[in-house]
Amino acid sequence: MTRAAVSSGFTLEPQTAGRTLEFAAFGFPLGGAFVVGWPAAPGAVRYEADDQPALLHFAPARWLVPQPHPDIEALLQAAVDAGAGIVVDVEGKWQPLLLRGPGAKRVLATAVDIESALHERACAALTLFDCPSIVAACAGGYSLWVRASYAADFIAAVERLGA
Amino acid sequence: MTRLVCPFCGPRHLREFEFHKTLPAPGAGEFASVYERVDSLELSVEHWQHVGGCRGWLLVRRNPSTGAVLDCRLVGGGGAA
Amino acid sequence: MSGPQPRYSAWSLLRARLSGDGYWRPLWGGRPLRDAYDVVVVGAGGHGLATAFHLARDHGVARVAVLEKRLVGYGNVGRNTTIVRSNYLLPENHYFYEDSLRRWETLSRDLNYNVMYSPRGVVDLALSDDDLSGMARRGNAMRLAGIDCELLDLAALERFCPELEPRRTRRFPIVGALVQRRGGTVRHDAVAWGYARAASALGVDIIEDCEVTGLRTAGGVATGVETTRGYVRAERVVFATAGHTGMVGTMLGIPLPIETHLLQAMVSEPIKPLLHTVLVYVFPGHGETYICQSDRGGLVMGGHLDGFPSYTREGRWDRLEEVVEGAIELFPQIGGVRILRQWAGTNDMTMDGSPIIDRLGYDNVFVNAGWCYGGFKAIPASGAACAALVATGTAPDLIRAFRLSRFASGHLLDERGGGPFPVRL
Amino acid sequence: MTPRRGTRVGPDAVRFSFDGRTLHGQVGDTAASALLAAGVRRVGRSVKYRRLRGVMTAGPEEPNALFTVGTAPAVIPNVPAPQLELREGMVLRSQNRWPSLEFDVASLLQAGGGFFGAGFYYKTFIWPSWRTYESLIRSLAGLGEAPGACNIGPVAVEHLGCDVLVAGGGAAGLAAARAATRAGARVVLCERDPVCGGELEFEGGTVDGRAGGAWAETVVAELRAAGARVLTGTTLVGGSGGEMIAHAEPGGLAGANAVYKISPRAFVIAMGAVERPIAFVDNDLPGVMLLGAAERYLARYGARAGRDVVLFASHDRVYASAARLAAGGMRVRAIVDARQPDEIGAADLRDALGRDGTECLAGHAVLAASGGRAVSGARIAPLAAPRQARTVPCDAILVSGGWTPALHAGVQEGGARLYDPRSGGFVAGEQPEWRLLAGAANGQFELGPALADGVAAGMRAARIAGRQPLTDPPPDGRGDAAPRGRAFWRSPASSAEEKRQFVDPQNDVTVADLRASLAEGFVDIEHVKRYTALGFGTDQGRIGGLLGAAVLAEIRGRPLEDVGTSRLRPPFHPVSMRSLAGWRVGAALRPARRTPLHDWHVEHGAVLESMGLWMRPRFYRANGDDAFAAGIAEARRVRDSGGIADGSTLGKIEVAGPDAAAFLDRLYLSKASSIRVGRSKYMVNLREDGMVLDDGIVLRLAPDRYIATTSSGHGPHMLSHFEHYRDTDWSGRAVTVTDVTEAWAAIVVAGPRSRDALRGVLGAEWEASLARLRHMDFATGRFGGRELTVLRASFSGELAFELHCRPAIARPLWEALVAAGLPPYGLEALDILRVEKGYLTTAEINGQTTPFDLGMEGLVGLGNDCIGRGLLERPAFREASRPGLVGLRAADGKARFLAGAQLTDRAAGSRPLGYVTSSVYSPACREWIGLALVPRSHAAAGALLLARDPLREGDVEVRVTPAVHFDPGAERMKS
Repeated sequence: MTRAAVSSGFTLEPQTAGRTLEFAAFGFPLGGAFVVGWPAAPGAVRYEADDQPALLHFAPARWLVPQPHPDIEALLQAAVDAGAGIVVDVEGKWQPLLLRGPGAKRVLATAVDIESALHERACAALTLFDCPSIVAACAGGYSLWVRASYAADFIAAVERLGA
Repeated sequence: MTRLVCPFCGPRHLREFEFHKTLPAPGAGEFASVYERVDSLELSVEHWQHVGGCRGWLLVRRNPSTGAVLDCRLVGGGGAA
Repeated sequence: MSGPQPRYSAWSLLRARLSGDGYWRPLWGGRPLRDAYDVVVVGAGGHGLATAFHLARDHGVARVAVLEKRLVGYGNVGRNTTIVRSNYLLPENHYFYEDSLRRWETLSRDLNYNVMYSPRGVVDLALSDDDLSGMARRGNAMRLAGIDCELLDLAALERFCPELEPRRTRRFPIVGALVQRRGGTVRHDAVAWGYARAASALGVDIIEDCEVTGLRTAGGVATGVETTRGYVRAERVVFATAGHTGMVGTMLGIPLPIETHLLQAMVSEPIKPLLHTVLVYVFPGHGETYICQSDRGGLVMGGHLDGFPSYTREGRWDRLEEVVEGAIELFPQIGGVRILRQWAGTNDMTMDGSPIIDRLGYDNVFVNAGWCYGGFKAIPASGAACAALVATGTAPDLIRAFRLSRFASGHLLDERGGGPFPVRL
Repeated sequence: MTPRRGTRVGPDAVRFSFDGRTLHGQVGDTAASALLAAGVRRVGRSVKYRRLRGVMTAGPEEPNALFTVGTAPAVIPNVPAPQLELREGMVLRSQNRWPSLEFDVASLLQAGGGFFGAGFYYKTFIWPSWRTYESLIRSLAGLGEAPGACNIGPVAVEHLGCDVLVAGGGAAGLAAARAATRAGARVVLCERDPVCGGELEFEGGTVDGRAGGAWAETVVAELRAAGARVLTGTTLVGGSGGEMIAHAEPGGLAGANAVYKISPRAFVIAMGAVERPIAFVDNDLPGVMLLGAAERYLARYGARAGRDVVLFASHDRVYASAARLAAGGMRVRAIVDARQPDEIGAADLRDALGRDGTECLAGHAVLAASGGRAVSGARIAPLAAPRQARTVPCDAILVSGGWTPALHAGVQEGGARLYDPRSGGFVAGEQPEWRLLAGAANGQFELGPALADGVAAGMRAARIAGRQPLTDPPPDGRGDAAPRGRAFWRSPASSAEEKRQFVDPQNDVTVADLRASLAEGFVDIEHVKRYTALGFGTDQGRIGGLLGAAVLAEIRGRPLEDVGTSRLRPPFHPVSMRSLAGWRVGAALRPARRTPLHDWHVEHGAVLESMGLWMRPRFYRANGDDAFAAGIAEARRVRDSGGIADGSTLGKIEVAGPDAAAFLDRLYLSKASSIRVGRSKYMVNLREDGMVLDDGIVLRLAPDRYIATTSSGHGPHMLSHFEHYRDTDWSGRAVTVTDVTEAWAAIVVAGPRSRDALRGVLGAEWEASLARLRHMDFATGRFGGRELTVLRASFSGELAFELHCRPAIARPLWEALVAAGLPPYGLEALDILRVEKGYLTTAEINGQTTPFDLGMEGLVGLGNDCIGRGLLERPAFREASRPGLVGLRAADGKARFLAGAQLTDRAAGSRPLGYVTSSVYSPACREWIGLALVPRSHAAAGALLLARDPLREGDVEVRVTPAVHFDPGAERMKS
């Protein structure tokens, strides 16, 4: 897909989807296995050194792992070994996109009250232009993961705003 | 006024939530659970799902005469985390 | 207040004109609440009033009272989108609703009150071949039962409703339609008033501001009702309180297969005639719109239930938006027309989507309930059949399937196949 | 002519046309102000009696001056002239008249006025039927033109979270917004007018020593500097569930350019008040106007409502208004005050007015407006002696019966309403904790107290939002004295004259109508409203609602408090449908879901079909011009050699964890726990009531890991169903449910050549697996570096495989298969193939069928205690009248019969027994075949039935066959 640069001060860049995991724990609230290294609070995100969201607590007892780094994989494996949950490889389920620029927030505000949704949260699962999505704040804007089957229409909806 | 605050996601628009059913009285048999409803002007105990958000299932207690939400927690355990 | 109104005729209109004020009388009421009745009907909505009318007219029941918590016609009979039709799939439903539609055709004359039955057609739009064969299944069943309907391809739909421009590019293209030409609209308030006037003329006592608060029983038989105006003895009691039947169940300690939901409707500012039929448009993603234009010129619209139990009578805004999304997808030209008013009714939603007319808990207590979306159009048939059940003790064939025991026995009347989830599409 | 001067007009001319006549206004004018200034007094007719009408108000509540704007087809009807900003070349037309405003044929009906009163239609047009008259009556009704097109552009929607929302930017609203902002709250202020200030703009008062308008500008600047959003030209229209909706419809034309969805923590309603008319005879004549409107036209636009005017009111503020009108060059002939001398204040003003020649009359009323087609005088008399009437010549009668707080927003979602003896109307009562009222909306009509009320509300709102406001002294406002008055509703009139005392002008509701309504037993205000149409107009009852209730109270001899007013319904202002739809229009009505192969399908001539939100190929144009021909060609090729289809829309749910097997056992009619790893099983779910809910294949990947597939249409619902049981009954157990629908593309490879082609495409590493796979086995491995699962399963009856692959390799894999000689087929062919084999889809699993109906007794007999199993035991489900699944063919082996045909026995007039669920032309059988549901009594193979299709095909004699039409031994599948 091509980069969509539009006139209202935002860019939407589809990213290449790589290996993507979801970790689902067997219970919520969470047990002791989630103490160290886990973003355990609702909407909490563990960022990597490059400021990329690496472990997103987007739903109760459920984390998105966009590009599993070795240390995150180790963390997941430890939790699995402890019998706390399971890992599902969901490669292809989520289309990652980067929405950036001064107009980025306004784009999302067209669809939802983004400020409230991310109030005291680093990420949120929500519905953007009727498309199931996960949003996380990142440098200069937002990292988005949109359900892949909806992605084309999501992009079209955003691009319409820049027309 | 019906406004749901998802224990996981915080306050969200009602459009994101889907009502499933009102709950039977405790101990109701299978037929009663599926078909019978005990109506009340003050209290309705319901299952909802936050389909447009975290997809968590919610146990909601509402006043159907005013719409006021008295309580909203995750069915699987835990109130506001 | 004195006797009933004169019959409406050219003669009486002229006399009224000549005699000035004081010629017309109150349409109903004027008699006090008595101690005892043969039949007490609870609820002066369409069903209660029609039941009382038929008890008096068809069965000669002398002492009938209709007790109403608030006002004649204050509930759903005055809050719906005025559509009448009999285009149902299941024979138990289409025969019943067809009986009703036939009564609508002559109701103005039968009641001597113009209820403005307007057979402008009801059109269900099909968005896929599967939709269309589902409609064919329904339409064929209707035709074999002697009920009018036609399946329209795009060319025929274009002729029937050119303003729709059925071939226009749409997110969900229209592929055809099922039309029932005798379906249409009726002026809703007039139905309540017409029945009240006619019943009152037959001697039925219509008592407003009289809430029934309890049922008194002795030896397994109901003996009367407690009301805010005191105890009233009754040989038989009929609850015709659709929208609040769940609370009747609670009052009697009988759980019912009913959830109470809100259904909203809305109307635009009046414009000159634009739409000459009734259109029903259900599209994926929980969208639903039905739209027609009232004789006053307002575009009247409705959609799906608000989606959760409610007694608030206040609709959710996003549902209003959703209905309008559908309306302007059908008719982009009305984008600049403004919505004037939104309101909501409280619906009995049963666990199979079909009504209940049956005894309730006692041999002499009856319930006329569970009308889901179909209450308004059912009024004439419901009143006649319910009156027959109450008067004779035997359910007429027309409503035999509407019994309460069907849920336990499995003789369900699940028209749309949705199961015991009134909200789910 | 020198240009008019006003706060809102500039000197430059704007040309427009009204009813074909070219006129000129000035930049900033509204249609109403320009027409007033141009001396055009008659601007429309009423809907029922077609009476000539003039501009009555200066706001959106205008009942009379509604125009159809633009040229056909893209007209916008019913635009209130006071809201409509003039644009160069604008085309306006008056409404409710034919052929012209000045001469209207239907106005002749006025002669029969007595007939057309309330309730007329219910008594008439019964014979022969309403339909006979309906189209004529409809064409007479209906206000503005029906648009033939809509040119409204995109609507910008913005969701705003904030601490405090203030609706209304008049004195109180500004004070509230400032107080809340100073307390540190994030504030959104919306104001209907293009500028804030409300009455400060013309009232001439001062705030903190500055002119009102200047003060308003300062406050707006302060708010903006502090980060508050000040949305002018933006009207609060409704909302629910804590989200309030405001629309900006620029220039007064329907169609917002912006819609705001505001979720505040506290909400201050400061939407002012609406001036009330007074009922007197012919009070609808052009030239009768609300006093406040005349003031606004003068101050804002320099437009005079008349040269010689009579004022009619019952409060003290009328004297200040008179002074301002006089200063603006209007001759105030008389001020008619319905109160007695001892009730009247403002002595100084009255003296001054008297010196300038204004007659100040106490205890008097305007009995009637005189004039044929516009006001030429006011008929005035002492209330004590109505017969001593005299006529004061004038060209306008300016009326003010007091003010009613704008309550609309304050009575929704738990807001109460209270009678307020001070204003003679209703004010808001108890409110939900997050909602407050301030200023005139709260019954505070005097500037000083309104400002103080605003500050108090702003501080309270900030506190509700969790801020700690500092004490903020209210601004010092000095304006008109308190209106101090007594509600006065109507002048005395004879009963004949009551037919011309209008309480609700747009719908021609008169005092006589109210009386008629009462006489016929419509006494309660809700009944009166429905019977007379009182308050049903585009002004939403703002003009006539309270007046009607008050007159009703007077006639009934009851206090207004007891009579009440009818319930105010949303929206708070009429709002265009285009604005309501926001961005959900056209292609964006609902999103489309696309498979990873979507682009390939489009590039290769697929005709797509919506299936729920999914887009799926129906057929490929290369195979035929229409679905019928192409479907047959594609299906034939699958049976002859092979083909591929995109099955990616199938729902896929990964169920994992130590308790996964037990969990699935509960969800399916047969046991998942008995599936061996590497095997799969066709499984069926029941709904809680015992009906079949869905079917699909369940794959066991590992002892604690399964993938359950669902039908495409049921995918989202099945996921919720799984999640529900996982979170409720299975809460705390070690099982998880994950939607992996998009994580796996699915390519169906079917046909005798499928295995060979696959061998070639997948290569040597798959050779052994492919050879080993039995029916319902699967193998996992890799292709193109990504995961691939090959499941041997068939929905066509052919040797077939489902390739579940990562989306990234879907297209290369698909293209390789095409290159290997397996052409694609679409839904049409899919349907043919599955009907030939008697497989089920939603046509059979339609929510009305039990497993018994669908021939699944065997599965039920396994005795697994799954959801829905208990209620399946209900007696009706075992009756012989229940449907059973059968096959059908035409008795003559040729005739066509279609899905949706009803099935009867062959006796004439028989009732339907069942119906055709699916039908196709089968290339394999070379005839029409179908599936049907008919009672077991008629389900014996060979039984003859009639497929009756009066809607389309007529009657066809059909023969019952086994549901499997083709290859009953399933030899091909096993090959």
